[in-house]
Amino acid sequence: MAGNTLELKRISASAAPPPGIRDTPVLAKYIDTTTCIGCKACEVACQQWNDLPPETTVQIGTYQTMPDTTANFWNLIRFSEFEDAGGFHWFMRKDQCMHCGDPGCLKACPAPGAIVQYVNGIVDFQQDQCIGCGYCMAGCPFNIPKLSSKTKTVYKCTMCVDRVAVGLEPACIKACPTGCLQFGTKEQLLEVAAKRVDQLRESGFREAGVYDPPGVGGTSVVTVLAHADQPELYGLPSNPSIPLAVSFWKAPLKWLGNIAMIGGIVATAIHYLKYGAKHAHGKDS
Amino acid sequence: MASLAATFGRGAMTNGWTDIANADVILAMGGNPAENHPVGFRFVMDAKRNRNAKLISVDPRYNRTSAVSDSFTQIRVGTDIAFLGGLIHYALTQNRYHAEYVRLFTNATFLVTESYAFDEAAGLFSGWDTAKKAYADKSSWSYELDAQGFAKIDATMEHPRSVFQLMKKHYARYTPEMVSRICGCKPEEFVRAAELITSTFKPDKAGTILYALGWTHHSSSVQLIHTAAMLQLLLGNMGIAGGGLNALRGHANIQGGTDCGMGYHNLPGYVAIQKAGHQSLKTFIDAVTPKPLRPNAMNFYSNTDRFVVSQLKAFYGKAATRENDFAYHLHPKLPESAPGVDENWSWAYIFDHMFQGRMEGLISYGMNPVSNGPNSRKVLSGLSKLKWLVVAENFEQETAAFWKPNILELVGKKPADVQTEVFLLPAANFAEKDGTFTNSARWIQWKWKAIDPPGEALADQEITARIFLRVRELYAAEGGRQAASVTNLNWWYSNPSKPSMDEVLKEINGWAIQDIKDEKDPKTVVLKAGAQLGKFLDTRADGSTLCGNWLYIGCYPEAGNLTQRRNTADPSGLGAHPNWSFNWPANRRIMYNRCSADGAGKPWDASRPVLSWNGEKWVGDVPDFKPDSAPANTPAGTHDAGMGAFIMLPEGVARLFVPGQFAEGPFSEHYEPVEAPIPNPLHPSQSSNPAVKPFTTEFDKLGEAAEYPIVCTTYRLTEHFHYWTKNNPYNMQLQPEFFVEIPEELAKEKGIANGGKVKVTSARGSIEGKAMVTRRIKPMTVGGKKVYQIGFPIHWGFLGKGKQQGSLANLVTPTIVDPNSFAPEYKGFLVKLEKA
Amino acid sequence: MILRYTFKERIVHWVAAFAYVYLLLTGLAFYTPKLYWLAVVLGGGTTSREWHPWAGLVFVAATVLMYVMWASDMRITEGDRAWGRAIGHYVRNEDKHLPPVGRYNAGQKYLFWLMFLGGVLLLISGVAMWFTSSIPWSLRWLRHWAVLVHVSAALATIGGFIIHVYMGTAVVRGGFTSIVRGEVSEEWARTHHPLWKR
Amino acid sequence: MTPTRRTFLKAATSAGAAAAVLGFDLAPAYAQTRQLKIARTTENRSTCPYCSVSCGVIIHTLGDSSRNVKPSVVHVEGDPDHPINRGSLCPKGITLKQDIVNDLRLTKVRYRAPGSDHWEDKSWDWAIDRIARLIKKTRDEHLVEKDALGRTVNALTAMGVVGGCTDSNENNYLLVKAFRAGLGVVPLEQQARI
Repeated sequence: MAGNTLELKRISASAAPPPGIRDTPVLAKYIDTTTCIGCKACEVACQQWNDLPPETTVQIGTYQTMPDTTANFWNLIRFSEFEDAGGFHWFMRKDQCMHCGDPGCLKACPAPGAIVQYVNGIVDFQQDQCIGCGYCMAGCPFNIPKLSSKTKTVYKCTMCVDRVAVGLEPACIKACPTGCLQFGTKEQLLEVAAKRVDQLRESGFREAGVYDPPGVGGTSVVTVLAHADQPELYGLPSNPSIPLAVSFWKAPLKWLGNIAMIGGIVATAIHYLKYGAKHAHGKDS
Repeated sequence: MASLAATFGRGAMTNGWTDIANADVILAMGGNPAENHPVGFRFVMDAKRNRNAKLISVDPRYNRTSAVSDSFTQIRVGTDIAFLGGLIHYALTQNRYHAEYVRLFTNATFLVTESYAFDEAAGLFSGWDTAKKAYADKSSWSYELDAQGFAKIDATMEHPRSVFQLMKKHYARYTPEMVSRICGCKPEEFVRAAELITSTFKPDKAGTILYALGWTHHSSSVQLIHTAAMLQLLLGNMGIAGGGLNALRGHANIQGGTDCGMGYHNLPGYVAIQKAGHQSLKTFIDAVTPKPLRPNAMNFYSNTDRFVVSQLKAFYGKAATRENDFAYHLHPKLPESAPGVDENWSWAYIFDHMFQGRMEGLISYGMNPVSNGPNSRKVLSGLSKLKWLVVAENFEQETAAFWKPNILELVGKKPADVQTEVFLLPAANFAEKDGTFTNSARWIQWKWKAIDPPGEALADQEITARIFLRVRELYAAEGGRQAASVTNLNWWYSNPSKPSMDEVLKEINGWAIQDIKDEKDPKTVVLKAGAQLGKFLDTRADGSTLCGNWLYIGCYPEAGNLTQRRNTADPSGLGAHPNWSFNWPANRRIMYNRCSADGAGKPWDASRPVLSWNGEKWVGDVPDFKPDSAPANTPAGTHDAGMGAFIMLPEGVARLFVPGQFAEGPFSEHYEPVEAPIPNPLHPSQSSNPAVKPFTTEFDKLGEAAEYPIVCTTYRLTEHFHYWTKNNPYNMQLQPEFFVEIPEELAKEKGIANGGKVKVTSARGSIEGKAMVTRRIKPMTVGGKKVYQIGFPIHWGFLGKGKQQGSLANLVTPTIVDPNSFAPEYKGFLVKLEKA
Repeated sequence: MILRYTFKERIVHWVAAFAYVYLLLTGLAFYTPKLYWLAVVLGGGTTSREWHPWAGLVFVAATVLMYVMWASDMRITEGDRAWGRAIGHYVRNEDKHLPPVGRYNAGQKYLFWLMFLGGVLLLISGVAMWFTSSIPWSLRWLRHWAVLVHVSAALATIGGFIIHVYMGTAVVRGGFTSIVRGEVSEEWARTHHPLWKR
Repeated sequence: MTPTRRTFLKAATSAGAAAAVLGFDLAPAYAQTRQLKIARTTENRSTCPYCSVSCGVIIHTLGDSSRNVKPSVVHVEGDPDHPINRGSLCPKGITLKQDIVNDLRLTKVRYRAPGSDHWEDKSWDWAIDRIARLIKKTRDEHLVEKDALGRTVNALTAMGVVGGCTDSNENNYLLVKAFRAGLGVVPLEQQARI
């Protein structure tokens, strides 16, 4: 399988320049929500492969396993019922880390090496380096990273990097019974997606499209939606980007702060050299 | 399965999982394949993706299959015959049927006796005895025969008593408006669906039907499936790639279990069980060997004697000799309870007999009757009357633990009241033993043992063998009644208490005891003594061959154990994979494949050829036909197109009209479920199936619509398997609790909130759980009345991981069974709903 | 000698000071990877992250006490505003051109209020960051703003802190002793806070 | 055993910390991926025991079965060669490991005496002997030699045998052979009807 080279592209909180120079294709997951039956094989395939303990759940009146992903549950099918002029729909979408091209989590992370992005596009958390600060949870526009109350570190989909490295596809993709999930290079999968979108448009879904939001540098999850004009129906933000607060902090504010702090220290030094100390009028001070 | 066998000759999925990808139109009805067979559903999605196939979902609920369908029609539970009858009517009146196919391959051309009639007002066929309330005389449900005993035909199908004309007349009542009145869908919705479904009448279009327990769990299930079979025949969809009537079985080896005779009514290989009237081997063989009804019918079951004798040799070995009728006397016969009335020992009857105190013991291998039902309380009550119960299982389950106070209190008893001795034997699971499973598509596949069972658990075959051997020792030592049957059983295995599955499979396939000679040329030895049988006709009726199950012949020939084959090649590109495992019968992937070609042997659809005549023989899939029998040169369109395509039936063609095999008539008719919200709009005086005989115990109460106004159905979820995965933490996490799906409007009426607690009560019992309020089930108007449907899944009980709150779905289901298959009506009954 | 800071005041100040320094060092570690080694030196990233909020609570507690002790002294008066306008003199050490001040000059007061308000903002945003997981996704703007506010407030207090330390140690001789020993000389008081102890 | 990733990382991290104190960048332990948990397993081909699709599964066991080693199942995954599932599985098939390795699995023969409210553990020999005795007693007392019309049937209807929907064909066949052909039991049923 191409793209199994685990060379680093980005490292969180690292001053180092991008270490990877090899020309490796970006890998991606393909999710066709129009052929997903919401069977949840991917949910447990993920847990089973990653040896994640089961969560305690309750039936609250939905087929959805739980309201959100958790530190032990990285892959959730979101169910939603929707009715419009075209009839009744029951949407199911596999929700997990989108492996953004420009990952907000990585950008927000203050711990060197706690979040890395490989040249093949996989964004992976290194719990050994994670300090549990939760900045990634603020940086992620998809609400993916989840803090484990047990280890106080953050977890999410690894795209089964251990499998991918030896040429196996991620556990969720392999499990998928209907073939609505595929794995490959993003380039190939965008082609597959484009074809499927054409097919959907021909069969009446005029708003069919691919969800690959540019606001986060594109994602390594290529999602086909029958109603791409309304991604919210599937629980997807319509135009996600790294939160302004985070990007502002990480660039202008940080520079401003650096200048201010260093400037402050330098200014005091100059001040002292020029004006020296203030002395009391008496001799004892 | 009873229906498929009577219509086509064999009771199994006709095509196969991989073949579904070849379809142009897929009707999912009476099943929710996305939910229950998600991996098999892959091929539906492949068909959609790769050939733009259309998926049509017809169901009481908008379900997971509907979510990815191109068309969804909601119908009322138990009205499938009306819908399918409407489709037949639509196809016939709109000229959307494959006329030539119908002429060639079905009994549409056959003439029916003059005495046959159907009283439309009464809803009854000829032969009904009003006093006995039964079909006392089924003789009118037959063909008009000529002097040689062959059925008369009219190739033009215009004779008023031709099956074709009678069928047309019979279904003329099933107009879109009538369908709407019965099923609750709008007429235009029906017509839209009908147009799509019948679009495959063109020779180069293939349509398949996927159904499962949603059809078999009804009081008219056999007729219902027959109606679907008729539709597929009219559309020319049988025997072709991407066609067929695909029964999706519910368990890993339910097909194999049936094939191997685990049913009270037949022997391994589907030969009917010996009955009391068959006191000699000859009377038995005569009774179970059909006579051909057309000169061109192969009538393969004329070979039944070979299969029966070879099986007796397998059972009784050396004790079975030509002189003693191959030990025929050692085999039990099915008793008659009254003249002409066979005792019935099918599932629901077993528990009725048990409840009536007619049984002392039960051995259960991995079965959980308390949960499986129907009517859990009746089952519980029955079990409590047993002297002994043996359960071999992986996990402790409700049946083995039925005497525990929290379960027994369902029937108001205490452990001290129950004198049943219970043995719970730890059994190996699938991974801990080898052997073969037969899947829905009839693939017999070997699985390899991966690991030893935990603790002291033993493989089932070892449990079986050890029990049997100990009983035999006792009979050998102490004697006893009919001891000869026990002591003479052919238990030849190298390790008798732990029979090797390889040896047993060899026996199932069978071998030559002596040298087998060519039947035409007695000098040629075709099979040496000791050699494994290679084909059906290697068997002999003279005791020179031994074969446990003729249907599986070929799976273990001299070449070795073909069920272990793992060659993935697919030369035809149609998903046949001919060298992967072994596909009964005779490694055929698509049954009745002769129908994939026209009268001259040319495939109807050149792009999907299954079989074609090359001038000398049939090539392609393993022909379901005599391989060298030429198609007739008679012009296409006449009936006589060479040998009949359905070799298992005495007609040589498939049955649209079923001459006497079914209890309620030769054609199907819509009858309401036994518990129905409205009287039958077609004939209110005969609302439900006239052949159904309800049980009469105090646990078999039936509810009326006045008290129980809501229609209820039961089903499975994809997250669970039956009552097993409640022991798995992961699966319990996916679906933690019992819930009831309730239409939004009904919930509002009753003040029920999503996620709140509700109680469902039927005449048999009640069950509580969480409410799932949804728009996926909509209220409907049927017969002029507004009707609500609700439903719930079955998977929880008393034992397992997570919260097990005693929510046995079958506490409310009725013990009403189909009069042919004896399958219970789990899928349609009446309840009332309350906020709990 | 005149008592400028009671024992209690000094304790509170130094608790705040040590807490602040710890917060500053660990905070800087999370602020920029170039200073992440600070966290490592202080016991590792995880330890620093875990202790940082607790230290924050200590700092806030001390700040609150300071508020209780000093708020009345810190009221900004008309005189302070005049002092503020003339701050250039103060910078250039031309103190005699400045309006006379009481116990605290306007700079000190502004610093106090800066640290106090900064502390409040840091507390609020800090708590939000501490319990990010508990902020529902629908209120995710809280997560975002918390980060921004925390950094901005921290930077502001850092500015104040630099000036404070510089002034207290290098510029105003005797200031450091006063917060350590509590006492200042009369001359010192007269010079720097002529209206105090009048 | 080779050093685990965790110990390695610990070492790497402390080395990193030491290096950092000395002013070096924290380069070393970036991006350690989990060790492939099926790298040293034995693969056994089997068939999923649930529905009738018959997905091929690979059961991964760890442990080489040497004298002191009892292998255990560490993972179950779809068989990519199988023409039907091509490696995929449903949410039940994918959790098969929990069906095999489960603390609720029965490991001993349990017996409930008449009127009792609890299980007792018993030996196989005891249980088989007792069951055989009960079967013989039931058969000897209730074998129907002649039916209502006086014809020889030798049918045993006082006991039934149900099961087999997840048993091999071979065991199903043995059940029919032993109980029907041998003991004359007529009520043999399985899941097919229900």
